[in-house]
Amino acid sequence: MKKILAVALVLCLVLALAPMAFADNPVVKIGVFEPQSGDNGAGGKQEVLGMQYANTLTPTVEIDGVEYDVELVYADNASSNDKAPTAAQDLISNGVSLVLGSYGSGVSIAASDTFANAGVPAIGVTCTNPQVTADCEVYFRICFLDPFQGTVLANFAKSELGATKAYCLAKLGDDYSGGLCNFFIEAFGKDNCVYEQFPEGTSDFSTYITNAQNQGCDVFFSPVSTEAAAQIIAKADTQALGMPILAGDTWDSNVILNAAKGTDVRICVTTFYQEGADEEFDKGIKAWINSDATALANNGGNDELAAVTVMGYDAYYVALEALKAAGSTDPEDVLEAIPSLEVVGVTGNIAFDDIGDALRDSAFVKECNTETGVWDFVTVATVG
Amino acid sequence: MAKTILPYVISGISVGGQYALIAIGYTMVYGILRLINFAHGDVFMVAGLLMVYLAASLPLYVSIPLVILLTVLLGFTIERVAYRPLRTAPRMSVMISAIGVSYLLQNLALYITGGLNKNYPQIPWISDRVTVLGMETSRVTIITPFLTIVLVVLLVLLINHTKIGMAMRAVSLNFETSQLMGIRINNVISATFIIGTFLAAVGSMLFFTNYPGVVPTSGAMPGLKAFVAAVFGGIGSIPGAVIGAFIIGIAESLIKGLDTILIVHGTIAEQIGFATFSDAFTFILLIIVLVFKPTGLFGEKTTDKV
Amino acid sequence: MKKQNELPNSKQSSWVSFLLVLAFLALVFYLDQIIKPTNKMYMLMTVLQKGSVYALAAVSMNLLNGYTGLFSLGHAGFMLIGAYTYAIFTIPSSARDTVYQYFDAAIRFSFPEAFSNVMGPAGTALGVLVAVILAGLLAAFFAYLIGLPVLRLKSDYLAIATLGFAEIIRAVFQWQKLGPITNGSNLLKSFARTSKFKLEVGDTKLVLSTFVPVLIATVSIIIIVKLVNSTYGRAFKAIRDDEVAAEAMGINLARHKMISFTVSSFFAGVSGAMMAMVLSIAQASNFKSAMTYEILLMVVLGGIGSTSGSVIGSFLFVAASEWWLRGLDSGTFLGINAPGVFRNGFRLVVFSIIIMIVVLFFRKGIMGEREISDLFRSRKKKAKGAAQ
Amino acid sequence: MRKDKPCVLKVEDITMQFGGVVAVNNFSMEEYEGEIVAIIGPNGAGKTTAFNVITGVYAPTNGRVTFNGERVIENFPRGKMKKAYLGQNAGKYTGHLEPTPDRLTALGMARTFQNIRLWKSMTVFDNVLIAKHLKRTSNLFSATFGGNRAEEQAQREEASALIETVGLADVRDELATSLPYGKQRRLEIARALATEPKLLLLDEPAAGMNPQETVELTRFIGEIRDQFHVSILLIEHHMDLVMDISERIYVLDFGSMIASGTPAEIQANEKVIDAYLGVTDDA
Repeated sequence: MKKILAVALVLCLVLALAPMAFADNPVVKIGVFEPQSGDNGAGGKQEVLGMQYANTLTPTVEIDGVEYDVELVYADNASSNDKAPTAAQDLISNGVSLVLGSYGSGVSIAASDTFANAGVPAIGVTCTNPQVTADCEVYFRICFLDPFQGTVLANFAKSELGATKAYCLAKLGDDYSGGLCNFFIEAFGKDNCVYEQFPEGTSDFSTYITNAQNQGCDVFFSPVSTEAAAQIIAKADTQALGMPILAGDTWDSNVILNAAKGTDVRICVTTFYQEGADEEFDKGIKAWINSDATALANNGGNDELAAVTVMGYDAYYVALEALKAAGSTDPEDVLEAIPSLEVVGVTGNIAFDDIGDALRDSAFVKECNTETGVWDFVTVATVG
Repeated sequence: MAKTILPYVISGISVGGQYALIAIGYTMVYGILRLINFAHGDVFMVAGLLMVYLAASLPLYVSIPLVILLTVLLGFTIERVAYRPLRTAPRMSVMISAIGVSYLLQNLALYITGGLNKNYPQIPWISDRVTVLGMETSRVTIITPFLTIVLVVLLVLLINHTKIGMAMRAVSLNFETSQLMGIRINNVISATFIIGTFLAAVGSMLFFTNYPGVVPTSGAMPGLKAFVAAVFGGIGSIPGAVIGAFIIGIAESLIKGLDTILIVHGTIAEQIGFATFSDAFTFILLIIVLVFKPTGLFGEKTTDKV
Repeated sequence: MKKQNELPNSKQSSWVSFLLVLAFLALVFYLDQIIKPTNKMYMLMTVLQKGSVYALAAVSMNLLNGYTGLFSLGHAGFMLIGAYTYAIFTIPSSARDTVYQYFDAAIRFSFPEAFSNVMGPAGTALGVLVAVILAGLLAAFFAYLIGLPVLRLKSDYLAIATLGFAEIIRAVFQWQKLGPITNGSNLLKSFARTSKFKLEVGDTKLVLSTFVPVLIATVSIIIIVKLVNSTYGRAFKAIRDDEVAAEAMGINLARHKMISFTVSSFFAGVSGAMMAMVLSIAQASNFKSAMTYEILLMVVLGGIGSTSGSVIGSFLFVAASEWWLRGLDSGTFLGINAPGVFRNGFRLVVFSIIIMIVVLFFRKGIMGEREISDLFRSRKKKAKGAAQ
Repeated sequence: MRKDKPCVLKVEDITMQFGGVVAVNNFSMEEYEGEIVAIIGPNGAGKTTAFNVITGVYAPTNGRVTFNGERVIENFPRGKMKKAYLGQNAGKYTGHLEPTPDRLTALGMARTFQNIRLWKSMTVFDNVLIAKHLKRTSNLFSATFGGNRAEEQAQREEASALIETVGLADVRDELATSLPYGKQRRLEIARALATEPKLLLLDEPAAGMNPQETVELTRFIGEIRDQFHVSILLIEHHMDLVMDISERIYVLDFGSMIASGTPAEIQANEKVIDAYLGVTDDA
């Protein structure tokens, strides 16, 4: 009896191959390689929102005279570098023409080889670590890079915040926070920085706050995941941190606003987009988020726009342009078409350099308004 | 010197108190079943999630007792479903079952939360900011160790002066003999799980009020550390577990701050990166204890009969 | 009577199994050529690649937990050592500075590069092999050091101590101060990886992406099987069944436990190296205790004490979690469309429930303590009985 | 007594103290080649503890064991025991030798257990074959890669022969634990013999046997001694068996030796009779 049951169980598994779907228009598939769970799950979901919104606005694309339905195919890389290659392979096996993503640099680096091996182009949306595109011919990205962002932040800390000693906190094994801290330290001056890393699964950040206070730092730089961020903000509040917190693009999120609301912590971030830059776009996407319960939940329960959502929106149109320029759904043709693209997006003009990185030279700096729980625009920062 | 170190010690005592409440569950279950209940840390996490969801729709004075009740029910059910059928199986099987339950709870939490960080509700008064000895901290940090000690004293009274407590002591001394003496083993084990999970539920409230974010893996590390605390203090011994937990909590906090402490006092010039080892240190401590005093600080020595 | 004394692997049956293995390898080689990464069936190749990594990991864990009865949970730590050793020694010098972007790389030696400078393309393969073996040796060496204090501990204490050591190893490898060697906690990439494994014969390029990991796993598992069936393997089983009796019959416990522990760790190291070459990255944060638990569950699924069980268990585990059950996460499964239920994470829930069912009701797993060859044997016996 | 033969086992002043309890007190004995010697005594007299000391399971608190003319075990009260020691001959021994049981087995001691300890997942044949592991000359690599086929083959044949000799050939491929009690005892003895011992130590070989089985066992033990040229030291409760086959007997009570001698002498010894009837001398 047990044997039969066991065999039946195995059969069930074998039969579970997903059936094929058929549609009227020919379909072109765009892979969405984003974390839906894990440390960066919240950010990944927000980034996907932008693509989904763009997809509702422009559900079809004309390629070589034929109208194609655009289908977004999702794979959850679970914010984990060892799950990423298989998630990427899943997209490739699904026959996507190109891939968008990911939020978080580690997973993109981890999957870059899989994409390269299959010759499927990938466009990074907000993965800012230089290693994503270095040494990989199929990876492009539309965001700025960490050396740039780190320098912007360091300059901001020095000139605007008047900081002389910085406390930098990264998560062990996280390429995004580790990388950004390194570039920040390089720009700020190694001798004036205290650099510490916390192991995964840490929830007690009170000691790190104490460390920053004890070492007499005057800025707290912690470009970590939003999960850790919420904990850090809570502790910074109860322990009266007494210095501004500075972070990168990941912190441009509702999670931070929710955590910071009603506290007396000063938070500044660099990001890709400032709400209000394109009123019409803002209105449209907010209406869409509010009309869709899942979207609202994925955006953290309100319609405050995250820059990554806008980046996701732009990435979708870059993908459509690439398909149009390629005149085919074959990944190989798309790959050839991408380097020469020039797209005007909501976040600015998008074009690629030789390595495949975006030609961007400015970042927005925002500060959290802890009374109203929204971002206030501070400045547009450039390096030069 | 004192002023630099004090914040670390206070934070460590608070963390230790939370570990202690989890560690008791480990040590009691191990004392009776000789089982490392790997799922205990995850029960602790589930208690946190329950609070998140219940407090969203119910007032705190309803949700707090309800969370405790549901958590206890969960602990009771886990024992019934996953451990009781394996009572006669080899110890390894039961341990694997425990790992399986832990895997299941984490994945269930992942499914329900969608893998997102859940903000723990603010419990008024205890999460307020207070100033102690010139140091800013939250009230829960100060309360935790005291509450822990009160609960432990109550527990020790329960074990020493009630019938069920006596039965527990008997079972942990000798499983088979107590069975022969007419003690209802299953009731005793259920009671153990109920007490263990009750304390874990209380612990989770203190913990998550202090560190207000719940993710599916929130319970894993505290759970493991609490277990180490139980081993450190001598598994099976409740005072041992509590003292072990405080030692580990303080040591962990000091390790995280060691770079800073040494730099402030001029012993070293630049960061060494001790914080990297804040988790690993717990295990170093564990291995030292296991190798040199396998029965822990307060454990009793047993010899295998040939 | 005389016949029964013969070695269990009679010549004939060992030839049959040899040919079967050869046929399997040939099939994998053939599939490697015809299934391209953009093919829908390429998931099969992914499963074969990852599956062979986990199969070796599970079999080596089974050697320790199943055959020797030492409940160790340190596997991820030894795999980590293997993965890093392999990665560090196969990064080509041109890519070193990109990979070690925040550090000044201390080790600038790459086996494939060094050998190919001398021997040409064949040197690359030899270099990879040497790096894999070195990965195993280093893992075994660390296992030896750890084993000295730890192996004296009994059952669950051993489990928790080895678990602790794995966490310590992970922390050490992430330590910023070791950055010039380990790249700190950042990932290692650009080293020799399966996606680049190709053989050029004249004008045709033969793909070896799946073949190489499958080959390494097959050879390693055969070696483990041989060990298990040898006099040492029997001694391990004796220790598992009754330590006191084993010691009284002249089996040196410390020595044999150490042999089992280091050999198991050697192959854990090899599987770690394979993990690196399959995933094309190596990073300490991936080798958490959760990985050990997963491997343990594969062993349990297949049946503790059965090598073929571990292999089947790991392939089923990988195929189910990476491929067959993916529909559970993305809305449609078995033709049922229910995005509300089949959303992210459901796959893992179903999966863990299956595992709990196995743990509770099919405690012996798929194979119990039997091997595939036993199944054939018992069938033969039955057939014989029927004929009479 | 066969004093003309060389001494196989010499136990001198063994004291085994657990905490404050002296389980074996100043026990000495000798055994000569080819002898069958028995240790008897009421329950809790310290027989099995003495056995465990001789076979290396416990390190004695004080005393020395010489095996085949070689000093193999020696200890004196050290550390915490230094103060707590309650036994005699405190200053007599100064050496410290604490071999693990497998070392002693390798030297030629083999034992059985009071509560049978066979390897339960294995067949009768495997149980005997594994005991041959000790006699291997192959190392890990040659054993794994088949460099020891000749040796492996030889060991298999020896194991088979041994099984036949002890009369278990018909259950050769059965699981060890599926055998009836008497046969499990035999198998344990066969397993011990597979290590090719000079001294065979049997811990209550007749425990739980019916009179019929006991008679068979008595004969069997005698046969073994002659056929395998071993000396035998046994602990036993069955007086019939002990009186039948042992050449000399040592009697333990409350950890101390109260008598020794031939079966006839022991049967006539009043102290022994008292001990067995539960009368204490100074009551």
